Amino acid sequence: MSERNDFPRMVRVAKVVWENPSTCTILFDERMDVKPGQYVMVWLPRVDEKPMSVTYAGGKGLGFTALVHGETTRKMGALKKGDLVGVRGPYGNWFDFAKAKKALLVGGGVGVPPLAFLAEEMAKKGMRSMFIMGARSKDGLMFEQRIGKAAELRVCTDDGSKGRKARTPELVAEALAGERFDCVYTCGPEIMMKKVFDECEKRGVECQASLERYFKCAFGACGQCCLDDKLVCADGTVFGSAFLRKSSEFGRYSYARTGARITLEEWMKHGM
Amino acid sequence: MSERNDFPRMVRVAKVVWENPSTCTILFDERMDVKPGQYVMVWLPRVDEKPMSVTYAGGKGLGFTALVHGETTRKMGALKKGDLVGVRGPYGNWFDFAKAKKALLVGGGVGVPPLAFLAEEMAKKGMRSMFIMGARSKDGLMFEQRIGKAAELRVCTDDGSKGRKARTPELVAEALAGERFDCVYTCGPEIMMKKVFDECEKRGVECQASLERYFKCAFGACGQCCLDDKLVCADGTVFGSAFLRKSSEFGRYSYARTGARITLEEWMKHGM
Amino acid sequence: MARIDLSLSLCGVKLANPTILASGFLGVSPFTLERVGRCGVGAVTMKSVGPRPWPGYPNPTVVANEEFMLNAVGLPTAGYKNIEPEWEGMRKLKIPFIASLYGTSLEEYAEVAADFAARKPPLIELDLSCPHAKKGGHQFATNLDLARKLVEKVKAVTGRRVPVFAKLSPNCPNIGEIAAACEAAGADGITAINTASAMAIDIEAKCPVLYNKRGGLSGPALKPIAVKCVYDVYEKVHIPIIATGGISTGRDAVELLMAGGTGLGIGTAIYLRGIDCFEKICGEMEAWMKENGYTKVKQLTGAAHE
Amino acid sequence: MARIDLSLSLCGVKLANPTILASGFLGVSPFTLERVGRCGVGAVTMKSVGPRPWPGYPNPTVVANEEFMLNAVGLPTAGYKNIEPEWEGMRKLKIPFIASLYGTSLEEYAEVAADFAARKPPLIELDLSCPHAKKGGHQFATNLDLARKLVEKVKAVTGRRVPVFAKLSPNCPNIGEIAAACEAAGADGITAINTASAMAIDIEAKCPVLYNKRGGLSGPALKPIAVKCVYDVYEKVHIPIIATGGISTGRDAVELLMAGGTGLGIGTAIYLRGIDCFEKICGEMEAWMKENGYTKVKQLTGAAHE
Ligand SMILES: Cc1cc2nc3c(=O)[nH]c(=O)nc-3n(C[C@H](O)[C@H](O)[C@H](O)COP(=O)(O)OP(=O)(O)OC[C@H]3O[C@@H](n4cnc5c(N)ncnc54)[C@H](O)[C@@H]3O)c2cc1C
Ligand SMILES: Cc1cc2nc3c(=O)[nH]c(=O)nc-3n(C[C@H](O)[C@H](O)[C@H](O)COP(=O)(O)OP(=O)(O)OC[C@H]3O[C@@H](n4cnc5c(N)ncnc54)[C@H](O)[C@@H]3O)c2cc1C
Ligand SMILES: Cc1cc2nc3c(=O)[nH]c(=O)nc-3n(C[C@H](O)[C@H](O)[C@H](O)COP(=O)(O)O)c2cc1C
Ligand SMILES: Cc1cc2nc3c(=O)[nH]c(=O)nc-3n(C[C@H](O)[C@H](O)[C@H](O)COP(=O)(O)O)c2cc1C
Ligand code: FES
Ligand code: FES
Repeated sequence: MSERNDFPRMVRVAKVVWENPSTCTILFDERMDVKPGQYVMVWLPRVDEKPMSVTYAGGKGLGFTALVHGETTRKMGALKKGDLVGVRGPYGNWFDFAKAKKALLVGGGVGVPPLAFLAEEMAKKGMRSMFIMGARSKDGLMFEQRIGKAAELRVCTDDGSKGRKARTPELVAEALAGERFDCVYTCGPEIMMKKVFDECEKRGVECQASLERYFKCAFGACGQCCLDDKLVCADGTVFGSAFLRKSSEFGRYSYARTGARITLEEWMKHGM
Repeated sequence: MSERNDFPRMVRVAKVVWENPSTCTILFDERMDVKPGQYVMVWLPRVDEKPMSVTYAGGKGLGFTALVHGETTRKMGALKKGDLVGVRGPYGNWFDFAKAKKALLVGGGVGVPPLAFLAEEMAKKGMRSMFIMGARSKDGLMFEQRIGKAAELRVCTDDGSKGRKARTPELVAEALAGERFDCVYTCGPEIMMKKVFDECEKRGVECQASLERYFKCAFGACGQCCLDDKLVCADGTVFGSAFLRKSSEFGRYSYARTGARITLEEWMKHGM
Repeated sequence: MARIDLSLSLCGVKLANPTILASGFLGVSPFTLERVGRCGVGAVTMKSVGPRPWPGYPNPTVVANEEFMLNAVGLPTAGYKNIEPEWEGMRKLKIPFIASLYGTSLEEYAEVAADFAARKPPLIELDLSCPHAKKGGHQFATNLDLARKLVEKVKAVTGRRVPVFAKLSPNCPNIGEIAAACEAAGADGITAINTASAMAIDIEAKCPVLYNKRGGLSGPALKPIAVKCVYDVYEKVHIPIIATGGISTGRDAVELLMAGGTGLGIGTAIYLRGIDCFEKICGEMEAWMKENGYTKVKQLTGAAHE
Repeated sequence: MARIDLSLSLCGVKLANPTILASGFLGVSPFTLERVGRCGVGAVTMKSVGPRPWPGYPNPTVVANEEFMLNAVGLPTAGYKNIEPEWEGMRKLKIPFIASLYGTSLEEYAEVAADFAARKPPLIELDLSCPHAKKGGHQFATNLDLARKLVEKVKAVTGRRVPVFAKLSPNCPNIGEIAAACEAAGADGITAINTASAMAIDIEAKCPVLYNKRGGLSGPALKPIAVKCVYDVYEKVHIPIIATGGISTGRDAVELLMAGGTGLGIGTAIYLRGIDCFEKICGEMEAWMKENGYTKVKQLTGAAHE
């Protein structure tokens, strides 16, 4: 009867793959039509429901990749084949690469998974992109092989344990100085993305950033995920330079679960 | 969104035609796919909602014909062009004449309208049927011209004011004695229909009778219109000989609005 | 593969499966109830019987669409003194029946209940939300004290002979507590829920569609309310619950069982899926149970409370 | 052809049309409220603000399908002392706004209301059905005495400066009487209704979908309940009503106006039809009014009571 259904649907875990000591990919035998940059709401019954970017979709089944840190992601990390998990979505818009010829992808930490998916989709279309991956240390890197097959991969870590000892914005500045890119696609901590965006602005290169806020409904009704007059859950999560440029909140403010506006630093420290 | 909708829909009266001093046809500019024998629930806001057999459907618009006697039908008789009336339906099964070659139609009083519709549909299929119409007096007759065009019409009145001074079952007995009919279709007071059915049984001719009970839902849920284990509103209103033969209530009992089982005589006298 | 067992016992009454025809549907004559019995239902409930003959409201009394049914039939009744043929028909049924009754005062409930109990039906159900009761609708099912007094009074006349279920209304903030009061007063089971107060207005006609203006909402739109009410009641009582409201598929049935139902009242599904909805729903439940490793329907009752 | 006039006055506050963003939708920041303002809405309601910071419940907090939305957001709030930026943003809006507040005790309501009134918003709305109030849910909106006391206490601190609307709950048998008690206590208007208590259970997960288990039903399934409640309230009070619940089309809007609404609260329609649902609904209302010979929206209020 219903056309839209935004109740979670329970699906069985097909496989759990650890990408690094603190990051795991949960895969389901599910076909879902998802574009890179879209996400699903993942429900662990009696625990919580969280937005997770889609890492794999289509023939390979559905998958997302979680950084295990808080209570819910810890429980995600403990999932076993056959366990039931609730999923609704996919939600949000996606990285638009219809017009891009040469793309630069910039992923930080657990922002890498959706970009790995994007790099693969670009490769399928015959595009060879550059991928800058950053993490605190080598233990935070992931999908190096997978990305390596689809793009030219450059790695950096804060502590230099692998790749360049640098932060991604530095590598972005270098890359943009060296080559002409049509568009920079980025996902990672917002403070990093703000810096990446600033580099793009200096060079006059279009940027698409996938943003995070605290999500409740995921379909643009409750208003929790607001960013200026946008709803990150439904108008985003991917925003282009035109919006990022005039945004008064991007890189600065987020909203706590209470609804209070807080600085991004507070958000990062205390969460919501 | 909804597929089924059994709420009344307000439609405007296009025309009111008086068929005789106490019977009027209400016509609407409405296309509705209706088969002869089906009925609609007609709602006069703030007054009542009543089942009414469909007299006209298709290209000519939708119409029903009411005998003006009680409060609601009196108000139906007072309807004017442009007035709003609620309609839901069509409901019920219909007279089945797919296999009949020669048919006898027997209408008493306000049972005539659905049979007039039936005679026309039969004529369209090239069937020439016989139509026996009965009424108390000539003032109760209706659709003589209309039926005359579609069938061989025989008229009788209780008082002999027009046609034969006789009751319909007598004319039925004569007709069945004189000619071979595949099926007898009847609508009118149930006591008359019982007699018509008995004549059919004597001759071994199939009979289809359109029955009435007090209706509420009209879609087979409330149970008010029960006749043995059938629901007249949805399983009927047309029942064939196989059922009529074994029915313990046909021609005998009805159910008052209170739910009490009462004899047909009581039903006729006090209504529900 | 283990056989699926849908059978259960409701206060000692054995049902082949948990589906029960809800009161007010097809219950005017025993012939139609018998027909429902042939459609795989576990038990049937009579249309509620009141103290005196009453015709109910004029039409429209029942309207519906795919989302909900709205009715203000108005509890028509021949009166308990005039239903001898129905009792006769009921006793011939091959499945258990539930005798539903109502009054408009404590005394009337007791009066009808005494007569009912003397006839020893398998189960009695008290419809506590009578829309034309003297002192305004739902008074008995939405007032803790009245509900308690009523059940006490009824149990005083019915004694231990017949199990009595109290049928409650969603139109209150505290159905769990009301159910607990009924249990304390001696109720043997709870039926939850009756319809929710509702109305539809035809905007072209500029007036409510139902003759009585206000009516009761049933069907799919009622289900989330029913689930919550059954869940509330299950938390507060130890007696069985006939979970009722918006069940039209096997999945709905499982949901209401998990909320706390032992039996399942089903009405509006007849409109949506036909009289054989009982068979269909049982088939779907069975298939779901098989797929999910359940063998007995009892395993589902209250499962969402763990 | 006469021009259609959708404008109205709500306790002296002028609205270009009767559609009002219901509390709890898109009201976290003034930026999104401003955006709703650009979508043809007549007025917007803030997300309800409470006495102290409170994060609400964990997810799932909002789920939905085409028939209904279910939420247990749990009234998250930064607390009235921490919303200076919001007040600032509100004052810049080109359309009127309604400042919604709640407490968990009479004292807290008065505390927040006093602060609100001092800021002179166009209208104040008291959310009387707080699902995590100390003494159990809905206590204020479902108890005649509490509702009266609460409105009295609030009006004592707000005085005549700002009109106060009491937002009522459908989870009671007597919303009309409760509304009348609020009017007697000085309420300037009634908002009817908040969500109906409901629950959904995921049968594979064997537990309620919402983290808080119980939640509030809104959207199309709520409409027949809302129509009835608004009709009840209109019969009992003389103050204006913001009719709320399940409005998603122009026809729904007309239905709730005819039931007795002066303003129209709209929330779940955003999910069903997008943020521009306000524009769409107004367009449909206008078209319907034209076709049916109405020129002023005021002609519709209460029309079904004639
Ligand atoms: C669109 C989107 C896509 C995301 N994709 C991924 C992903 O692919 N992999 C991944 O590991 N993480 C992803 N996240 C972040 C992830 O949802 C949270 O970090 C995660 O829920 C934290 O859960 P926790 O139990 O580990 O920690 P918690 O202790 O519950 O929270 C830690 C922090 O996570 C954030 N968070 C928690 N709940 C939510 C919520 N409902 N919505 C948004 N942020 C929240 C807050 O900053 C919080 O302080 C995504 C977030 C968004 C908005
Ligand atoms: C399937 C069906 C088709 C019908 N078709 C026609 C028709 O084409 N023309 C026509 O004039 N009449 C028809 N009737 C009968 C008609 O519905 C009633 O006679 C009419 O409603 C009486 O209304 P009233 O206001 O004149 O009288 P009332 O005083 O209201 O009732 C007079 C009698 O009509 C019968 N009746 C009243 N309400 C109903 C109801 N809801 N359901 C069934 N019977 C009722 C009862 O016997 C009652 O005693 C049909 C009935 C049925 C069941
Ligand atoms: C037309 C109709 C008549 C009803 N009559 C009664 C009744 O007489 N007694 C009663 O207790 N409940 C009555 N009910 C309520 C139902 O028994 C049931 O509680 C309600 O319809 C919810 O279940 P459903 O959604 O499966 O229909 C009636 C409901 C409808 C729709
Ligand atoms: C997610 C969500 C949050 C809500 N938050 C509030 C709130 O904070 N205060 C309030 O008075 N009502 C709140 N409500 C109730 C709505 O304002 C409204 O009364 C209800 O949703 C019915 O209207 P609708 O069917 O148009 O959505 C909320 C509803 C939803 C769905
Ligand atoms: S999470 Fe609800 S609007 Fe974005
Ligand atoms: S009128 Fe309701 S079942 Fe026939």
